[in-house]
This record gives sequence, structure tokens and C-alpha cells, in this order.
Amino acid sequence: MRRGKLPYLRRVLALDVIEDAVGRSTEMGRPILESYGTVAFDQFVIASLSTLSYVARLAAKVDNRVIVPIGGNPGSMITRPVAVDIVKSAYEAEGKGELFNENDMPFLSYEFFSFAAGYVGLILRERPGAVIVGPETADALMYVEEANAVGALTIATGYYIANVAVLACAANYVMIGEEALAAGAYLSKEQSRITSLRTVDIFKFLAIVLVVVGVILVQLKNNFIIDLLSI
Amino acid sequence: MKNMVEKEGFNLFKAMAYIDRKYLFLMVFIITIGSLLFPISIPIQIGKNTNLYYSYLSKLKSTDIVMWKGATFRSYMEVKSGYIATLRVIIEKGAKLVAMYDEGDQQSVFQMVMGNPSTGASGILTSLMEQKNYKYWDNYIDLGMVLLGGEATYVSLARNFQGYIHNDYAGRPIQGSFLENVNGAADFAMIIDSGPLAGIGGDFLGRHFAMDYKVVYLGNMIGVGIAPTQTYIETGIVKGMLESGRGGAELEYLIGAPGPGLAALNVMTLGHYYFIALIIIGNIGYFGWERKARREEEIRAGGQKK
Amino acid sequence: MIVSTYDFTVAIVAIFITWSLYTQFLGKPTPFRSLAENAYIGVGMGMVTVINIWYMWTEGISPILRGEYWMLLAIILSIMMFSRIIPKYNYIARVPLAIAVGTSLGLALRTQINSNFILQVKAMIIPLWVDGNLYQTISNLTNIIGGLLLITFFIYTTEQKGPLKHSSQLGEYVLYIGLGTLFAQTFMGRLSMFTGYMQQITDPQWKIPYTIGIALLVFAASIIMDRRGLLEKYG
Amino acid sequence: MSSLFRRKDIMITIVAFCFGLVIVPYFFDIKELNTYANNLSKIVAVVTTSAFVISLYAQSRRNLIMVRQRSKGWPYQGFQLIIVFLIAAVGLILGQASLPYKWPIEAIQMSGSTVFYSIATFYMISAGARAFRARNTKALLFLLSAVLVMLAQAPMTELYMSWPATIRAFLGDTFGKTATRIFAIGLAISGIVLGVRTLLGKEPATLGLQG
Repeated sequence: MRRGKLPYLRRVLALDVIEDAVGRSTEMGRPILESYGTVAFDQFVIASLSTLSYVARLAAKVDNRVIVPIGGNPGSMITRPVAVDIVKSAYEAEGKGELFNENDMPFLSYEFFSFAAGYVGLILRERPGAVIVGPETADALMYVEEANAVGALTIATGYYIANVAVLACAANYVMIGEEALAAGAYLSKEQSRITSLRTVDIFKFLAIVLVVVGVILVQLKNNFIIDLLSI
Repeated sequence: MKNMVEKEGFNLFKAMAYIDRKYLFLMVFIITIGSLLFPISIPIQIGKNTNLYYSYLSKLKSTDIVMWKGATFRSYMEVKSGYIATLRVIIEKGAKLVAMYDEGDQQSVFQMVMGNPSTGASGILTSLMEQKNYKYWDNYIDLGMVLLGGEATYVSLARNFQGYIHNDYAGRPIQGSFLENVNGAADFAMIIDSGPLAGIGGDFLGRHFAMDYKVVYLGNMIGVGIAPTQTYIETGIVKGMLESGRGGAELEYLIGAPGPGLAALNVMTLGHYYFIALIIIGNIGYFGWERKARREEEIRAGGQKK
Repeated sequence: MIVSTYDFTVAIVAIFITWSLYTQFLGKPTPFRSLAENAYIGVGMGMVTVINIWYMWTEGISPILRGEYWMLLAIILSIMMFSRIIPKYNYIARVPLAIAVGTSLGLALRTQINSNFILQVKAMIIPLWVDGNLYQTISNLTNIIGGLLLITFFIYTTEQKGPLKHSSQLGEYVLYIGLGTLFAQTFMGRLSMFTGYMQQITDPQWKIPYTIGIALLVFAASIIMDRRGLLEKYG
Repeated sequence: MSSLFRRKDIMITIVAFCFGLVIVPYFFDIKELNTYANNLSKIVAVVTTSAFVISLYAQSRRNLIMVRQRSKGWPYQGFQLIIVFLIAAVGLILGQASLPYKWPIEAIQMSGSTVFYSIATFYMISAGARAFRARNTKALLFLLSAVLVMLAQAPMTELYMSWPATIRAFLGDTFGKTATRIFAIGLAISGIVLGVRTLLGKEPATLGLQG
């Protein structure tokens, strides 16, 4: 079991949507714009970097550009070299190393507001055909709306639940929380990351069992599960 | 798609489906400023969470120490009715107050309401404070920006207050004040947190104060924080909350002290109705025209349907 | 009412910054917006600098002056952190990073499991039937069933077929009804903030003519510059 | 020396040691250990704060380069740079309670950040008018619950009908809360799993061991 059989992992719809978006923007002759979040490595940034790698490979296949605005938080300083490396090797893996241009991954600012302003500026100037917004906070809505104004398809990552609600309305497709993680793990094909997703799911099954048994016991005036969880 | 729109003549449904956003935005300004200039007062129903919040707040005694986590100016703009009304209750009860901040403008906001003890500038509640003889140092202390440094700071504060806090914001040592006997989280009667997002890392107070030491934790929440806080109320970490500007208006109504919240009620009404109207217009446009147009476009594109 | 010079100048500059930033809605960068934006960023960064230096002084250096010499470690680690500036030596920053990661993990892990898993599961274990309270009964039933269905929607490592497929479909509906509620709450919050700010710049009464006047000036100037094609040059 | 820093096992040991030092006092009451854990928390708080120096340096450098190359909008960048250091000097020399320091914050920083966030109100309205369409079942449910709750949130509604308030309370108490809770459970556990993976050395990126 250590090596060999990977646990099952559902291919999420987001990947098809991303593939479509890349294809459509290439048809329109426009670049793709994708961001992967602002903070230092957390589970979302790691997953978004896998998605970025996938998008870069798809784009390299059809000779398209990927523009990656970076910044927004001092943590982005840690993530930037990794991101540049990922996009570069994606282009090289498709044999299109010469298409990679580091100027397409501009470092806008550490300051959140000027990062947001720079991001919007990029959207207006480059007029991408697809904008894939990473785990951003309140600014995500702004990018999605401006992207829509230039006629781009929008795919956004819902980072916290109120954000998901707003993006579910505004964006063409929203990856709801863990969907982004599942997409990232699916693309990375790393056993350990799929296993961690599996671990999370085991906790969820555990929650289901606890709730079902607990509710039945509560109905029978038995507080065993509640007491168990109160330790 | 846009080209196709231009080719046809005027179509009411089409106009309803695509309204230029500049006009939408202009209307927002007109509605807001217009109704602020001509306010009308209407009664308001008190929600469950506001009642819970007030039930804890009204039990404060003059010996209780309340920890006040400040709001940034942008959060304050959203929850100022609750911010002011809560401080009003605390002053009236004579409870002790300790203000702490984690962002740069939170102190200015606090002083906007409570006055500036260094310069003597007055704030919104100065007259009430004079009336109740509520004074800096005797009744409330401003510790300044002591909440920087993330989760580690909150843990230090909760477990070893005296080892962490030595003086107030202006450098005056806390010896001899009511903070002298505070050793950790357990010595606080209540925490009031204004405008944060419980659940996205902002829940340090909940986890290290309320959960570990059972301090009563109340939230004066911004809109984005309402639902996460609701789950924390259910689990007993948070005891009550004010739901954004509306919750603040309810508290103002409950304590009989009209303020910015009640003055904004007609903007809230018109703003919501305006948005609902836009959604309905958009859907009429969608079913009257946009859906057909999309279908035609799909058929033209080769009948592919996702 | 007498207004102090301080309050008056603060109000006027704030109103100018406000309308300059709102010229974003014209869809083009205007010189007003660029000026206000850079002033805002500059002040914000200056403020963060002051706060952080002050914090490092009071929490890092004054303890050493008081005789708590173990805080020297904090200073050394901070200096190691600065090595990130020089690419050649940025590996030195790994040590403070490792210490920070390990410590924050230790601080967060125990309480995270408790507040976001155990207590949340416990809160879902509620009676299905509350005698004499129909509202509570319906609400409890919705919470338990809705919660269970929604969990199945978020399961990714089990193939979605048979009952799981249907439950995850229903779970998605639960999610979207919930999202609608959250959307409305968020809108209320944003609208309250905007209203609160509009109150701030129109209250007290003496601010109203300045608010409206400066708005007209800024927007008129931006539109005239746009007509003359000056925005490209100065925006 | 540098090879020591590059070794993953050493870094993981440091992480695990700090982790243990902080978490053990929760379960066993050892006074000395508790003191060490508290001191470590304070050190980490200072170290975390010190990271701002890096961003200040990098941002200033970037602005300076833009000014030197006279790239588009360079006067604004120069203006920004001057303001940063001016405010910092004023704040550090005159103190945070001084009026010359508080003035720019109250006039510029506070209004600027509020306007930036309030722009989201406008975008929410334009997104709602443009994209809130009952395209399919889930979009219809989404739209209906949003409209009903917004109807109830408008204070005027209560004067004429009482049912929207009940629906709003019900939706907030059931669907809204459940969605938030399940979402939070998933995120918390995946965060914890990432933490455990870091402890086991399976996530070198979080420790800056890549790049």
C-alpha cells in the first residue's frame, strides 16, 4: 500500500471548466490570467500552485501566455520563487521553454491595496480571455467583476464561506473550499496529498457516524456521545 | 455575444438584462445620500442574537473588567451603531474597560468615541462620561497596540498577563490601576470584539480566552462574520452577537438611545429594495430574451451544451 | 458649532480622498485616483512601520533592558529572518521560519480540533423532536439532515454513486440555500459600511456642502480630462 | 555551516521540538516547561513582527527602481516612497499619540481603506444585476433564499408583514449556519492535516525548503 495503488479521487468539475476556459481564450487569441493567493504556504496556496502548473501546461500546449500577478502580503515573498519555478518547468515540460517569460509573473506589491489595483490594471491592459482567481479575500469580487467587464470567463476560488456566496453569484464557476484542494491533489497525483484528502474524508465519515449515533442516543435520553465529545 | 446584441433593434427585455453598471452605481449614491439627508424613523424588531447580546451586557457590574478589542475604521463604519451603543451601556453600568488593538487605526476609532485622554479632545460619548464620572485610568485603560504578533500574543495574554503588559499606550505603568490584579484570561468578566471575522484566524480570542477560561465572549460582527459567529454561538464559544449595522440599530432601539444605526434604517430599506428590484428586472430580462439568445448562440456554436 | 482646525482639515482631505478613489468607476485611471491611492498606500505602510518598530521595541528590546536576557534570542532570530533580502543567504531564514511554524502549529492545533471539529460535531447532536415547539423541531431536523447531506457533498475520495450520489446532490441544494442567506448577510454588511461612511462624510451638517462640492469638482475635472485625452498622460 | 541549514531533517527537528514545547504544558502541568513555552510564544510574536522589515525593504527598492527608470506613473511611486518615510519618521520621533502622526492616518489611511472595501458594495450590486439568474435548480434556490433574506433585512418590510422575518431567522439558523459549519469543519481538518504533514516533513514548501 505504500507505493502502488492510489486512493480513489473524484475528478472535480472545476478541471473541465478550467480546460474549457484555456481553450476558449486561446481561440479568442487572448492570454490567461491566474493568481494563486497572497499568503505564505497554506493548504490553498499549495493546491492553487498545482492548478497553476496544470494551466501553464495547457497553455504551453497551445502556445498561449499565462499571466500571474503576485503579491498582496509579505508571505507572497516566500511563494514567488516556487511559483516562477512551477510555471517555467511546465513550459519546459511541453518543450516550449522559450515561450516562458518571467515578466508575465510581475510582482505587484506587498501592500494589499496596491496589489489589488495592479491586478485590476493587468486585467484592463492585457484583456485576458480567462481569469482564474486564487484564494483571495474581499478583493476577489473586484477581479471577477472587472474580468467580466472585459469579456473574460471567470473561475474563482472560494476561500471562506461568505466569499463563496458572493463569488457563486459573480463568477462563471466557483471552486467551493475543498474543491480547490481536491483539484490540486488530483492534478499533482502525489500519493501523500491524496492520502491527506482521504484523511480529511475519514474525519467527515467519523462526523457522520457520531452525529447519527449521537442523535439516536439523544432520542433515547442517552448522552453518551455528547459526554464523549465533552472530555 | 455583444455584437449580436448590437445588430438587433431595441428590445425591452434585452435592456433589462444588460444595464450599464455606471447607472447602477450612480443610483446607489443617490439613494444613500438622499435618504441620509431626509431621515424618517420607523420601529424595528429585535432579533434573537441581539437579545442574547444585551442579556449578557445588562448583567455587567461595576467591578467587572471588560476586554475591548477595537475595530478598524472600515469595520467601525459598518458596526458603529453597535460600537457606540455597547460602550454607552458599559459606561452606564460603570464597568471597567480595557481597550486593545491589533491594527493601526483602531485607537483613533476608540478615541473618536471615548475622547482622547492625552489631548483632552472630546468624543461622541464624552458628555455621558462626564455625567457618569467615567474617567480614564480609574474606569478605563487604553493599552494600545498589544495584540500584534498573531496567535502567540493571545496565548501570552491569556496565561501571563502581568508578564506581557507593563504599561498603557502612553507609557504609564499599570501598577496601582485596576489592572494590577489581572493575571490572565480568567480575570476578565467579558470580551467584546468589534468587527472581526470569527472563523478565519480571527478566533484567537474565542479559542484561547472563551474556550479555555470560559470568559463571556460577545461579538459586534460585520456582515461577513455573521454566519461563522452563529456556529460559535451554538457551540457556546461566543455568547451573543450584533448582526452588522442592523444588530447595532436593534441595540440602539433596545436601550432607547437612537444613534447612527437607527438613522440609517431607511437607507437599509431602500438599498435592499433597490437590489431586489435589480435582481427581478435582470431575471425578467433573462427569461424574456437572454436565455433565448444564449440558446441560439449555442446552436450556432454546434449544439454543444455543457 | 465651532470646528477645530484639526477636525476640519481631516474632514476635507478625507472627502477629497474618497471621491478621488471613487473615480475608479469611470473605468480609467485618473490623476486623482493615482494620487489618492499612492497617498493611502504610503500612509498605510508608514503606519505599519511605526507600529511594528514600536512593538519590537516594547516587546523585544525593553525586556532585555529589564534583564530578561532570553529575549536576545528573539533579536537574533529576527536578524536571521532579514537574510531573506539577500538571495544568496536566504537559507539562514529557514531556522526562524521553522521555529515560527512549529510554535504556531503547537498553539493552534489543539484548540483548532476542539473549536472547529469536536464542538461543531457536538452542536449537531440535538434532539429530533422538541415537544410543543414546532419551529424548533423543524429547525433541528433541517440542521441535522441538512448537515449530513452537505458533508456527503464535500466527500472527494469515495466514488459518488448510489445513495451517495443522491445525498450529495441534495447536499449541494442545502449549500446553495445557505449561500443565498450568506450572500444577503454580506450585502447587508457592505451596505452598512457604505452607509456608515456616507454618514461620516455628511454628519455633522457643515460637511454636506464640502462633500457635494468636492464630488462635483473631482468628477467634472476627471470627465473634462477624459474628453481632452489627458488621462492617458497623467493617470 | 550552510549545509546544516539546508538539511531537511534538522529543520523538521526544530519544528517538532517547538511544537512539543508548546503543546505538552496543556496536558502535563510542569511549571518550568510552562515558562519556557510562554517565553517561546513571546519570541515567536516578535520574530513574526520583524518580517515586516523585509517587505518594507523590497517595496521601497521596487519603488526606487521605478522612479530611476522613469517607468509609467513614476512620480506617484516617488510620492508614495516619500510619504512612507515621512510618516515613519514623524511617528517614531513624535510618538503615536502625537497629532502630526494621527492626522494623515485619520484623513488618508482611514478613509482610503474604507472606500476600498465599500467599492465591494458596488460590485456586489453589479454582479447581482448581471449574474443573479435562475438558470437551474440550484441557482433558483440560491436566488430565492438571498432575495427572501434581503427582503427581511430591509427594516421597512416588518411594518407590513411578519413572515419574512421568520424566514430570515429560520434560514440563518439552519441553512446558513449548517453551510458555514460544514465548510469550516473541512477547512479546519485540512489545515490540521497540513500541519501534521509539515511535522512529518512531507511539506517542504511550508518551511521555505524549496526555491
